[in-house]
This record gives sequence, C-alpha cells and structure tokens, in this order.
Amino acid sequence: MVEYAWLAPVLPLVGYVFLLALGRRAAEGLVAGVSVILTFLSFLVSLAVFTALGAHPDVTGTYTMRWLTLGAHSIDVGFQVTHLNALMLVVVSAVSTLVFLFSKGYMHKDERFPVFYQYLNLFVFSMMALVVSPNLLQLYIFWEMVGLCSYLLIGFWYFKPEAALAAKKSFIVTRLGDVGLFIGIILLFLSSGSFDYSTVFQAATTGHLGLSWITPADLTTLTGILVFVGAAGKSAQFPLHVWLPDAMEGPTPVSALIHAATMVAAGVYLVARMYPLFVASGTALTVVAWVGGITALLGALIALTQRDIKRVIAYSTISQLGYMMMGLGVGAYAYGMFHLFTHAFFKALLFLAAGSVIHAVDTQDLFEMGGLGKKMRITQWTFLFGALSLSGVFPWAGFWSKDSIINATLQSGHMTLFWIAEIAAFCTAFYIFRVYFLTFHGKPRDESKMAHAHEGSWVMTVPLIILAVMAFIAGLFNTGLNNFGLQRYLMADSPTGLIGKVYPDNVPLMIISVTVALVGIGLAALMYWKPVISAEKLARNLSGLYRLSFNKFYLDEIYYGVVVWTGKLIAGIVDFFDRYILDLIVRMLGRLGYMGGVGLKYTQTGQVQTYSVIAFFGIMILLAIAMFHVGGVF
Amino acid sequence: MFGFLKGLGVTISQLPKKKVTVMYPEEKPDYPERYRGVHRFIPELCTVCNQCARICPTSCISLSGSRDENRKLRIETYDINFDICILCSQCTEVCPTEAIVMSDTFELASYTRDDFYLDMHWLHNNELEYERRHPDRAIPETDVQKKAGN
Amino acid sequence: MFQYWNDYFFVVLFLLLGIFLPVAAIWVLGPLLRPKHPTVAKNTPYESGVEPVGDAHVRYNARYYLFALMFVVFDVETLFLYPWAASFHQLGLFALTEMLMFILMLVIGLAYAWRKKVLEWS
Amino acid sequence: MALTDETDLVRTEEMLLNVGPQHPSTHGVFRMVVKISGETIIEAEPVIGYLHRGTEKLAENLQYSQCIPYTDRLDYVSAMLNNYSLVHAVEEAMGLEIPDRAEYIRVITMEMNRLASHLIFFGTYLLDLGAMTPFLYAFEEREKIIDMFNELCGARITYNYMRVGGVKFDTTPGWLEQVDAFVKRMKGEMVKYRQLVTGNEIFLARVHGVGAYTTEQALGHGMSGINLRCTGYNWDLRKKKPYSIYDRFDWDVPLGSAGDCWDRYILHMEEMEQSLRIVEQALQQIQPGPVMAKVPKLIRVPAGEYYSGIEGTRGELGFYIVSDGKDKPYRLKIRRPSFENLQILPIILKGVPVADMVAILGSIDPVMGEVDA
Amino acid sequence: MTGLGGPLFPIPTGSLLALGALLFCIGLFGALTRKNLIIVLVSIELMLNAANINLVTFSRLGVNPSLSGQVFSLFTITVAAAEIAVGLALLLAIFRLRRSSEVQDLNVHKW
Amino acid sequence: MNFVWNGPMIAFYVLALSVLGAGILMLSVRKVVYMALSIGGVFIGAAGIYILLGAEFVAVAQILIYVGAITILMMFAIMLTNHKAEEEPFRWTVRNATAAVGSVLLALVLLAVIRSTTWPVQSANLNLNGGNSNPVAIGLVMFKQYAFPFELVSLVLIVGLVGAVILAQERKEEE
Amino acid sequence: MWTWNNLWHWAGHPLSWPGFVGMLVGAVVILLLALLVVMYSIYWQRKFIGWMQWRIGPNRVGPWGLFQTVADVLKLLVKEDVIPANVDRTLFLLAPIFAFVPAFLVLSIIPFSAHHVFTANIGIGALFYVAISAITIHGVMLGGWSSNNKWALIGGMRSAAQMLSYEVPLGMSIVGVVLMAGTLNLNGIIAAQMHTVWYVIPQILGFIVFVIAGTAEMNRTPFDLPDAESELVGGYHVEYSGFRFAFFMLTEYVYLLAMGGLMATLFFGGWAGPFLPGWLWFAIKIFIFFTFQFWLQATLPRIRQDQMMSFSWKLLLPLALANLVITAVVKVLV
Repeated sequence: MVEYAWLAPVLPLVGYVFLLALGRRAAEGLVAGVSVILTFLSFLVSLAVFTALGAHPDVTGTYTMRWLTLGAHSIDVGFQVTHLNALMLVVVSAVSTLVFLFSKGYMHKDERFPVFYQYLNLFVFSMMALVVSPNLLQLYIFWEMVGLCSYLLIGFWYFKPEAALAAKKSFIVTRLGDVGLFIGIILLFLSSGSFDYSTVFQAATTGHLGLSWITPADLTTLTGILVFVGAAGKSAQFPLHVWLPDAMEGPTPVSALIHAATMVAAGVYLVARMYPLFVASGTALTVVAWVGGITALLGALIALTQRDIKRVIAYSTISQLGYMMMGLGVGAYAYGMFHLFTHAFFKALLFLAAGSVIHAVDTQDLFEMGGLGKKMRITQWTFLFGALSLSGVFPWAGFWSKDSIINATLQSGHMTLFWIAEIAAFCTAFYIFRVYFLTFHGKPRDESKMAHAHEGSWVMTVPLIILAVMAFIAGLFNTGLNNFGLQRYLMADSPTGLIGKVYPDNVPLMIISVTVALVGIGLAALMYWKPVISAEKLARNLSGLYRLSFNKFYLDEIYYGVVVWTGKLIAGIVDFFDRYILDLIVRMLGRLGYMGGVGLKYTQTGQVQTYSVIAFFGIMILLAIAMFHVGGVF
Repeated sequence: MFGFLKGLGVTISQLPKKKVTVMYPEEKPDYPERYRGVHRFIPELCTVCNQCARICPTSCISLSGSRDENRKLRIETYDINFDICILCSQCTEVCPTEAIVMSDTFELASYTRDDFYLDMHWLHNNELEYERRHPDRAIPETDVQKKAGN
Repeated sequence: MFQYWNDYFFVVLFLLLGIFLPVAAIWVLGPLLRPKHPTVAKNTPYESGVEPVGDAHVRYNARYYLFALMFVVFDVETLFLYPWAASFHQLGLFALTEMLMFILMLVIGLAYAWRKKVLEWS
Repeated sequence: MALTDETDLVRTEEMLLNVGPQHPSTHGVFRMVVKISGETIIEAEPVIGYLHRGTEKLAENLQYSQCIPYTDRLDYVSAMLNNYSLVHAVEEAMGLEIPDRAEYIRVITMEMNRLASHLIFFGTYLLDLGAMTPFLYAFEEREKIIDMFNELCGARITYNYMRVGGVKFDTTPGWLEQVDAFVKRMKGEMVKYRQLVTGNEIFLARVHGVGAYTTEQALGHGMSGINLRCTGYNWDLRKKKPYSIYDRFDWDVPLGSAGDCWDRYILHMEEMEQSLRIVEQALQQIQPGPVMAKVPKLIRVPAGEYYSGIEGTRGELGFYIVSDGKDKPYRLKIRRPSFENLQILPIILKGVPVADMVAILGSIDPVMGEVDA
Repeated sequence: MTGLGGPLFPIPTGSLLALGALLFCIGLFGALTRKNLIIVLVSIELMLNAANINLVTFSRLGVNPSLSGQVFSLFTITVAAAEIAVGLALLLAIFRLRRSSEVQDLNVHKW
Repeated sequence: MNFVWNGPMIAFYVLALSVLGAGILMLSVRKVVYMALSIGGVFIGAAGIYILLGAEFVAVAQILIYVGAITILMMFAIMLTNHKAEEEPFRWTVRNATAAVGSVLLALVLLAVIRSTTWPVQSANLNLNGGNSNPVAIGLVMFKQYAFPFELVSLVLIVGLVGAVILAQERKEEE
Repeated sequence: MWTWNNLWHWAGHPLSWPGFVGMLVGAVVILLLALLVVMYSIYWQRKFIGWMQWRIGPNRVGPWGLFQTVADVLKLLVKEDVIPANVDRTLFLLAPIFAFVPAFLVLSIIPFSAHHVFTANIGIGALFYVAISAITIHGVMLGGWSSNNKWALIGGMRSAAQMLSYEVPLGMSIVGVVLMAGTLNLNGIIAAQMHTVWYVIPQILGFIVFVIAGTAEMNRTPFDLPDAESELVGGYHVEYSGFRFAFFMLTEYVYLLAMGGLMATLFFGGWAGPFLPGWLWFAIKIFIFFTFQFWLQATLPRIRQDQMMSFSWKLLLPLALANLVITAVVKVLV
C-alpha cells in the first residue's frame, strides 16, 4: 500500500486540473462533488497508508527517480513515506475533506465558487506533496506553493481592500521566514552535498556537517535556527506571527483548513521532520522551546481581549502552535505532533463553527452576537466540544495532548516554560469560553442580525458533527487505552531515540491542568454568562494590561517602525545606485546593442525556412569540421 | 427509451403477412364498371349532336358527320386527342345515346405524340375489345339496334 | 518469423488482388463493354435539375476539422489501449491505475472539448 | 498565394444550393435556393411555378361544371375536397338545397379523402426522414381508399365526382359496407403506425422543436389548417363556420402547442382518427334517397361576388366567384392553402441544418399542384 | 551463420538505415523549400518517419535487440499526431489572420 | 556486404523504392491535395518496412495514426484553407540551392557513415517478443519500463487537444 | 545467387510453390466468395425488406429473381461511365479504388474457418481491421470532394466526419474483447471464447457500442446520412455512374461482410459451434448479422447529422470507456 502513497497528493491535483478544465462557470454541485470525492479518496489512501505503516512499521520507504545530476551531486524527485508523513497525510486529507464539504454550503452562490475549489485543491495537493517530499528541495518547492495558495485564498475576496492587504502581508511576512529556510537549505546542501533528509541527518549527527568558515557544531546550530525561522514564519511564531490574525480576512473554510489545521502546522511538521538536526544542536532546540513558549503565552494574552470571533481563534491558533513548538523544543517530539494532530481537529472545528455562526449572522464582532444557542443548536454544541477540547478539559482531545506537552516541560526540567504553559492554559480556557458565552448565551445584542440566523444545510453541519466527534476522541489515540499508540507509532520512525523522548503520565499534573482550565472557564462564566464580575470594570482596573493585550502588544506598530522604515532607507540607497550608476552603464550597453541591432536587422527576413536553411548549413559546416578534424569516418 | 424496439417488432411481425404486389403486366388490375379509362365509341349510336365536343373542358374531341340517304346524321370522323384529354368523363355524361363511353383501358404510353390522336376506328375497336373482355358489361345488341334505329 | 512473413505475404496477396479487381473492371473490362458518348448536358454536375450556380469546391465547415482533431487524439488513445488490454492479465493492478490515469486525462480532454462546444454542431 | 483576396476567409464559405426542382424531397417540382454555410442554412428562397397551369384563367372560359375536373388537379391528393369546395361555392351562390344522402356521401368521401391525403403525408414524411417502411404501409391503406373511390366514381385520383346540387353517382351496392370495414381496419393500422413511428426515439429527435413558429407568425402569413392549429390556435372551419352537415357529428379539433414539426405530425395522425370518427357516424346516419337536387341544365350563378371556404386537407380552401350572371365565372379566385402555408418557409428555414430542411418542408406538407395552380 | 541460432536476418542493417537517411533528407529538403505550410508540416512528418524507421531497425537489429525501439517509435507517432494537430490548428489560425497558408507570408518577425 | 536474393529482401527493395518514390512524388507534384495523398504512400511503405522487421504493432499503429488519422486531418486542413493551392515551380534561389546542396551533402555523409560502420548481425529467429505476441510484449515493456513516459503521452495529447481546439475554433467576434 | 526458386525462399525457409498456389487460390476464393456474398446479400436485403413491406421483392430475373443482382451488375458494367466536367480527374478516378481496396484487405484477416485456410493468421488482427478500414474514409471523402458537386461535397464531408467519429468507439469496444481474451489475434479470441462463454454476454455493453458504431461506420440506416437519399440525393457518389458507382456499392457490402465476420469473431465465438462445420457456423452468424442490419434498415428513420455526431462523442465514447474500465476492474477483482 505504501507505494501508492503518491496517489494521496495526486488525486487533489487531478481535481485541480479537472476543475481548471471545467472552467469558471461550472455547476457548484459538480465542482464540490468532484473535489469532495477526490479528497475523500485521498483520505482513504492516506488512511490505508497510515494503517499499513501501523501494521508493518518497517515498510516505510522512499521512492525517487533521478531528476538532475549536478556534478557529483544529484537531485531526486519522488515521495517518501514515514510514520510522521503518514500521520500528516491523514490529518491533512481528513480535515480537507470536511472543509471541502463545509465550503459547499459556506461559499454557496459565490461568484468564483469553482475558482475557490481550484485553489483549495491546489492547496491540498501542495500540502500533501510537501508532506511526502523526500528531500529539502522538493519540500521547499511545495512550501512556497502552499504559501502561494495561502496568499491566493486570503486574498480570495480581493475586492475587499483589507483582504488584499492581508494577503500581501501574509506573503511578505512568511517570505521573511522562507528566506531563512532557504539559506538554511542551501547551507545544508553545501555542507552535506545532498538535499536528502537521511544524508543531511547522517552528516549532522555524526558531526560531518562542515564548511570551511564554520565549525560543524556551529553550522548545525545555525542551520537549525535558520530552518526554524522558516518554520516560525509559516507557523506564525513570535515575532513572525503578525500575519496570521490578518489572514482571517479570507473565507472561513480557508481559515479552518490552512490557517488552523494544515498549513500553519507545516512549520511544526518541518521542525519535527528536521528533528535529528535540532537534536544534534541542543541550542537550536532550546531556541525552539523558548520561542514556542513565548508565542503560546503572547497569543493567549492577546486573545483575551479581541472582539472579532475569528481573531480570537486565530490568536488561539498562534498560542497552540506555540505549545507544539514548545513541546518539540523540550524534546517531546511525539507530544508536539500529538498536539498537532488533536489541534487540527478541534481548531478546524472551532473555525468551522465560527464560520457557521458568521454565515448565519453576517458579522464577526462578538459583541454583536449573543443568544445564538437557541437558533443553532448543532453549532453551539459542536463549538462547545471544540472549546472544551481547546481548554484541555478531561477527557476531550485537547486535554491529552496539551497535558502531555506540559508534562514534558515539567519533566524535562524547564520550570519557567512550565509556568508559562500553565498561565497560557488558564488564559486559553478563559478566552475561548468568553467567546462561547458571548456568542451562544445571553441576550442577542443585535436583534436584527440574530433574527434570521439559522443552521446551515447538511453540508455544513455534517462536517461540524464529525469534527466534534474527532475533537472528543482524537485524544484517546494516545492514552493508556491503546497503550499510547500514537507515540509508539511516531517513535517507530527512529527507534534509536534520535527524535526525542516520551514521558510517563503524571496524574497530579493532570489534575492541576484540568483545575486551571476549569478555573479559567469559571471566570469566563462569571464574567460573561452570569455577570457577577463586570468585564468593563476589570478592563478599566487593568487598563494598561488591557490596552497592551487589545493592541496586540503593539507589535504591528513596532514592525512598521522597524522593518518598514529600514526597508525604505535601504530602498532609497539602492534606488540612487540603480538610477545614476547602473543605468548609466546599462544605457551605454543598450546603445551598443542597438547599433548592432540596426546593422543586423537586415538579416531578419522573418521566414522560418531561411533561418532553418542557415542553421542547417551551419550544422553541415560543423559536421564537416568534425569529420576532418576528428576523422575516423572515412 | 426503447421505443424503436417496438418499431422493430412491428416490422418483423409483418413478415408473414400476405403480399400485396400485383404482378402487373401478367396480372391486370380489375377495374370497376365506372372506371374512366380510354373512351370507347359506338358509331352506330352517334347522332353527331356535338354535345360531347362542346362540353369537353379541354376541347380534345373533334368530330364530323354527314347526312346519309335517310337524312340521318351519320358519324364520319371522331377523333380524341389524348395528349390533352383529362378523362373527366363529361362527354359520356352529356351523350344522349351513350355512343361515347369509357372503357377500362389505361395503357396509353407511347413513344410519339402522334399515337395519341385516336380515331373512330381505334375507339370502336376498343369497344369491341371491351365487350370481349367484359361480356357481362356489354350493351345488348338489341339496345344498340333500338337506339340506332330511332 | 517465417510463418509470420508468410502470413503477411498472404495479406499482400489480398492487397494486390484488391487493387487488381477494380483496375481490371474499370480500366480493362469496362472500356470494352461500355459506350462513351459524352455530351455537354450529360457532363453537367447534378444540381436538382437546374444549371449549377457557383463552384462546388468551397471551403467547407470548420466544425469538421475539430472532429478530425478529436479523432486523432482519441485514435492515439485507442492505440495505446490495445497493448494494454492484450497484456493486462500479465500486468495486474498497477497497469490498471496507470491506464485509469491515462483515461482520466483524456476524459478531461473530452470534458474540455464538450464544454468548449466542440462536440456541438452549430 | 498572395494577400489579395479579402473574401478568402478560413471560415466556411457560403454555398448556393439548389434544392429542387428535381429533388426527392421537394414533393413535386418545388425549388428552394438555399444559401448554406457548412450545414446551416443562412437564407432560403422558395421558387415556385414549375407546375403552373393557369387554372384560374382557364376557368373564365369554362362552364361551372367544366371547372370541376380542373379542381381535381389542384390538390391532387385530396380531389374530393377541391370538388366540393367549388360546387359548394356555386351552390351557396345559387342557394340550392342539397339532398341529405348527397351530403352524407360528400362528407364520407371528403373525410376518406382527407384520410388518404394524411396517409400520404405520413408515408412521405417518414420517407423524407429516411424510413421507407411506413411509406409502403401508408400507401397500402391509401390504396384501399382509392380503390373504393375508383369503384364509386371511376377514377383513382381525379374523381370529378361532385356536381352542383349533389354527387354524380349514388354509391354502388355494398360500397358503404366496404367503407365500414375499412374504418374498422384502419383503427388497427393507426395503432401500428403509432408503434412503428410515433415512439421511435430517432424520429422524436428529428421532429421535436424543429421548425417551430408562433401563432402570430402563422396568422401573419395567412396560414391555416394543421399548420395553424399546431401553434395552439383553434381554427377549424368545420367547427367555426359549419358547412355541409358537419354539425351533425361528434368530433374534436386536435390542437398542438409548440408549433414544431412534431405537433404538425401528431396533428395529422390525430386528425386521421377524427376523420374516422366522422365517417363512422356518417355511415350510421346515412339514409337512402336522391343524390342530386333539382338543378337547371345550364348552371348560371346570379351576378355578384361569392366566397366560400371549407376546411381542406391543408387549410382553408376557398373559391371566390365573381359572376356577371352568365354560365361561366367572370373571375374565379382560388385560395390555395398550400400556397399560403409555404410563405413561412424562408423564415423558419433560417439557421437550421440542411437535414432539417426536408423535415420542415415535409411537415408543412405542401402540394405543388395547389401551390402553382 | 549458425552461431546466432539459425539463419541470419535477411535484410542488411545498412540498407534499412540508408533508407531512413534518404527519407530524412527528402523530408528535410521539402521542409526547407516548400511554400505551403501544410507541405512543410508533411515534410516534417516524413523526417519523423525516417527516425521511426531507424528506431525500429535498431530495435530488431541493434547490438541489444529489445522492444524499446518499438515503444519509442510509438511515442514518436503520438508526438507526431499531437504536432500535426497543433500545427494544422496554427495554420488555420494563421490563415484566418493573414488569408494565406504559405510560409513566406509568415514574416511577422521581419525586421 | 554480400547480397542474397530472397523474399524479404525483394520485399524490402520494393517497399523502399515505393517509400522513396512516394517521397519524391510528394516533392514533385504541385497540387497540395496530391502531395498529402502521396505522403500516404510513404506512410504505408514505412508500415511495410516495420512489418518486415517484425514490428507489426508499430506497423499497424503507423497505418492507424498516420494514414487513418493524420492524413485525414491534413485533408480537412487543406479543404479548410486554400485547397486549390499549387506550389510554384521549383526555382533555384540561393536559399533553395543551399537547401538542396545541404540535403544532398547530408545524405552523402550519412550514407558514408552507414557504409563505413560495421553493423551487428542478428539471427532471423531472434525471439524479440519473449514468447508473447508482439502487442503483448510491447504492452509489457511499455507498462513496466516506460510507465512514466506513457503517462506523459496522455499529457502531450491533452495539451495538444486543448491547444488545437483553442487555435482552431472559430471565434465569435470575427463573425 | 539468383534463381527463380529463391524468390520464395524466406531466408532459407521455403515457401513452396504449392504453398504459394494455395495462398493465391485462397485469396481468389475469398474474392469470389465476397462478390457472391455481396450479390446475394443485396438480393436478400431486397427480398427481406420487401417481405416486411408486404411486397415480394425481386422476382423477374431467374427463378425467384435470383439473378436480379447479377443483372444489375451487368447493367452497371455496360453503363456509360460519365465523368462530369470540372472534376478533379485523378482523384475522381482513384476514389472508388481507395474505398474498395481496404474493404477487401480487411477480409484477409477474418478467420472464416477453424484453420486459416483462406485468410492470414496475423498477431494483430483486431487492430488491423480498425486501422485498415480507416483508409476507406479517404476514398469517400475524396470522391465527394473531387466530384465538383455540392451534394457530393456535403455527403463526402459528412461521411468522413461520421466514419471517423464512430471509429473511436468502435476501436474502444474491441479493446474490451481484447482485454478479456488477452490477445489481438482473431483466432486467439475465438479460442479464448471456446473456454468460456461467448463474449457477447460479459461484453454486452461493448457489443452494443460495437454494433451501433459498426452500423455507423458502414453508413447504414439509421446512420445513412452521407448518402441520405431524401436530402443529399446520394451524397458522395452522386456523380458516379457505371462501375465506379458499383465499386462504392461493393465497398459498402464488403464491409458489411467484414463487419459481420468481425462481430461473429469477437462476440459470437466465430466459427465455433456444435454439430455443424465451422464455416457453416460462421456463415450463419454473418447471415444473422446481415438480416439484422436489413431489419434495422426497414424500420428506422435517419438520424440527423448533429445528433449523430454528439451521439458518438457524448454517449458511445463514454459508454465504451465505461465498459473498458468495468471490464478491467472486474478482471482485476476476479
């Protein structure tokens, strides 16, 4: 089965080509139907690969063919199946299938409906191809392609200026990270002579990663950090997280698929994929852990005060990605991926539920909603499941995965990070239930918008229900129930312990975590459900903190000040150089060329046959030379 | 959906049906008494009243007669131009003595138009032929005598 | 190889005979038997009983070109289907997926042509 | 080749095509000059007159009774109706009272003739569309009708049967029984036709939605008969302006809706059944009696202008008599339905494929003898 | 003779290759000198055919006889089909624009 | 090279002559329609050569695609463009002369090369198809060894189809 | 080295003179047989259709009109051969030959009997038929085009478009059979059917496509638009007379024979059958095919050009593909 893994990415590609052929006026049902079916097939393939690997852990493999030979080195293309890849394939295809189905309802009657699905298909293809890439170069290609898809989809409603801006912003910010990644990849290629993961890891772990100007240890650290910069860009880690909240201008299914479940997880996946490199350089791993921790806390703090429902969830995503990074950083490889796995489901669920809400009430402002629970029973319940899972309440999925990470921070001895994680966990529970209560409980604050709110069609509710079920049970894949199946599965990639450790369960910690979450929920309930504590008063009392959080720690402004101003300065200098020095040279060259051209134009009869006669005659002359010089023919 | 199968059934079910082909030159169609074929003419009965020539819509009949010793008009020539005759039978309708009547001869094809000028003899022969073919439809000799006589 | 050549030699015999029959009938036997009295009226092309108007050698329907185009593409497809079909039982599942991809591409082509109204008449 | 010829486009060149007068599907000597681009007709121009005999002019020198054989040759597949139309006009002008039996015989023969004509339509239309068997079946039934007419009035096509004041002959003994037997047989045949043709998918695809026009267009072109009723306009002179004894029978006027070839085809078929109904009832009601009214030997129509139209096989068949009181009409104008019906051809032929041309022309069902008169 | 197991293949390799070479040159000459674009395309087909003859020859009579040559020639035929389809479509488009199917009129690139 | 007169050899020479003859005929007739027809002779002759070489599937493919499809396509193209087109008589312009000299030179060089090379000989009983019939053997090779190029074929075809459709379709604005 | 005997030496493996004579006799026998079958299929067509139309069909020449077609052929032979003015003379003269030769050539591979006595046993029989029969399109198209007649032009173009449109589903429906049998050799296909069941049962979808496409390929009712008599008054052969016309007719009926043989081979087990000798079985199967074609001809009206083209591309081609995929999938599963 494993050798058919290539089908998983190719099926969406087929869908893309097919939709492209169908064009922009194709029927919605056909477009969505084809996409959903193909993605579902892709999901089945992924699942088959996943189970096949589970049954025979040693059948992982790389299937490549020679693409280019560059001197001594060669570049291959193909695909690779490892346990990590298989897990990612399942996550991506499962979430995509559901989002595809959901989008049928959400994008209904959109003018560019088929285009939307084209982009989505292209994205899913790129994402899956990224996952199964056997080497860094191929990964980078698809890395950029998912970035492109993200850009296209954020700017899908390009006629909204915010959307266009957000698309641009996301593109540029992630580009910053990609530059780092690219430099990292090139350094790795230069030093190890190959793009292949195995070769690179081999070199890194044995200390043979060398270049003339840097020691192998330093190079390992440097490349590790550079790769992590790329991962941070894509996974919206501090300080490159600023694009993700703005990306919420895109359609909600896009937010769910790309900016919650899959693409942003690519950064995490990259770190996990390159884990041996990070392990080889302890420093890089620490950087990962700390950046992850800071991001987790920062995201949670900002999310506390946001008014836009999607933005809250977006910051929550940032925060959770921080958790994953932190988990990886403290050496808990399997737990980080486990959290990625559960997070994909409950975050997609939250986004889709939010999308369902937005679809129904046509606003994103939390303070215009309220009381929706009565009208949208399914959405309410599914959102509640997602929220409980996110908060880490026993026994929802989020609990198991988040607790594993917190447990790992504690047991690996990162005490500061442990506290950061716990504070972030408290904030998480608070803000998500703030959203929940503000949206579904209480009195409607804007009657006109609430009046016609109703549940979407089955294409919207069915994905919600499935995801809710997954948000509940996904955590059980890595519990004592199945003897920690997922972590065993993932660790099978490298039995030598090259990819981190696992830690035993810590029941007291679990209780603490759940308590923290429940306190957060309780606080949210007291403030927004049964208003015992006034939120306004609290905000006024802590106005400094509130403003800091509400304005996202002024990071956008800082960015503007630093990055943009510097950029303009450099641009000015370059402009001068270009205009007055380079241009001079270029114009002179141009003049020369022009003179030559005027002279030569008379040879241009415009007739192909004349050209070919000349070319042919030239070849004949070459042939004659070859014969008389090289000889041997006669 | 499969209506044409029904049609196929119809055609195949006609196979054993009795064939309607008439083997023409050997087997002549049986034409009724009223059939309006080429005229036949009984000179004895003609009173040269010219009514037939006058009523003919296409003016294809021309005849001439002379008075015999009994001062009775006798037909001398009687020609019908079958180039233009439309076999409408108006002439037979007006004929007071039924000297001109229609036969069931219908084979008139010829290579030349001259053959279409049929004279009294031809027409009379046609009458004789007709009587030979249809003895039952023959005008009794007595009638002819009687009519010719008055 | 020899039996093979002999079989094709047989085919060639058919070819020769196939050419021989019309040539003999039209160019050898025919002139001996048939009259030849051409007249201007007899040699006028048929045009429902009136004098022909205009030239019959006109540039005809561009539609037909598109059908010929489709034909070429699908003929090539059919060509590749034959060795596949013949060797299928020795190839198994992999060949099936390969051929499905192949057919899928061409079905996409067909769908494209369908949508572009190539398959419509007017 | 140089870049001179501006008209030399790669687009399909337009081609002038003569369809007819010697063409199997033009139902006689009809000619259409069509301009086609590929297989699509851009312009169609009917050319008529190949069968013109000047009937109207000839009639000015003929007594009324002499006109009757000429009417046989107008719509030569339904001569009975032509006969009747003329004698009816004269009778109306003269105010004659017609014996009952004569009227019944007229109705029976007319409806039988209508049946025969529609059978021809059925057969030839299918022949136009490429099926040859229905043609032979239809002609076999028509042959039976014609044989009966032959026995009745002595001719197979040109009956010359009606007379001013009645009919030429009374029925032969047993003739009415023959008709009765035929009607019974014909009902079974209709089922066969339905199975053979009406359900055939290829046939349906050929006629559905082809050559459609609206009621307004039809009225604007003076169309009548089935060609008008196929658009859903209820206009049948037998009902609207009852003549003869049509008000004594119980029958319906079948109507179409889309005005396409299918409607025209199915109306022909349904009208055949209605004709059978009328004949059936007439056979029950007919009583012995005289078949000629008392009419003067030389028929003279009082001076004046008279018009009488009847529902012919193809539409309103009208004779317009201008009389100056003599035994010959001063002017005889014939309203020939086929001629009027044909006028819409250039409009509905525009933009249809060549193959539909014969389908449309066949469904309009013109008879060139009538068009050219 | 018998070292290869049975009699030798009766047609000499050189003759087959010479046929291919001559056909190629005929096609080349046609492609370079003919005026009508269709004929130029046809000449190119001729050259492809010459190549095919060589492919099949080597598939049977090469150093390592194998079916690869035949498979390649099938691919060549496919490519030729695609080429002629697009080429002739181009021709139609050009004809539409410039009312000519002759090569010397296709001189948009002239100075 | 010793010449042995035998059936395949005769067949080969007949076919080769007809191929070259048809090729030269193509270059010498003036009407474009005839040219397109005479190239049919080349195609059929080449198919005969393939049959002689035991490549019957390729031969039939040649007939199916070249004679059955491509020539018809060309006919349609001719009839859609200037179907009365005739070539001008050959003129010795500089370009034509260069082309002629070049072609002849190339032919001479190639013939010389062919003549001077020692070609391997193969048994007449060589079992190229490995016990299968020719199409089966080709199928096995194509779908095992050349699976990827085979998929590319479909891509080439679809690209050709789409491109040709776009190019050849009459556009509405021209009407 | 040259001797006469060498001529038939296939590199040391002699094709003996008796063997050659046998081949020649076989080919000639098939030629005569084809002509005979064509004549009597026309006779049977007229009789059979006549019976269905309450007529008795040909009955004058010979007993039961048995020599009617012979008389017709003789008439065509002595009829003046009119070559209209302004035709493209070369093509006009060549077109009937272009049409006829492939028609006869495809007979060379039809296995009329269990042992290839009269026909060649080549490894690619099924594809050979498809490939060779495509050449006929040239004859028909060029005949129509060169006639300098508008009806002929329309008919020729229609015919070409029709034949090439239906060639694709025809070829694909055969692939289904090849898939089942695993060989392209027609005798091999028959042999494969002897082990299992006639392929008409498992390949019923392919069979339907084959019959429809085959009918269209032969320009027979209801796909007889190219020579649609009531529209195009004969189509591509409107200007042909005498024996040139006869060869177009002959082509049509030889194809009828060949297609019948192919159908019997592919779907009805060819010459295989109990009790009777093989050639008789084959003849019976072909006869049934003929009769079926004539039956269709007597019943159906003609389809319209645009409908016919879309029918092939939009219905038959997907059907044939579906048949193929189903067959392949079933074959993998079973």
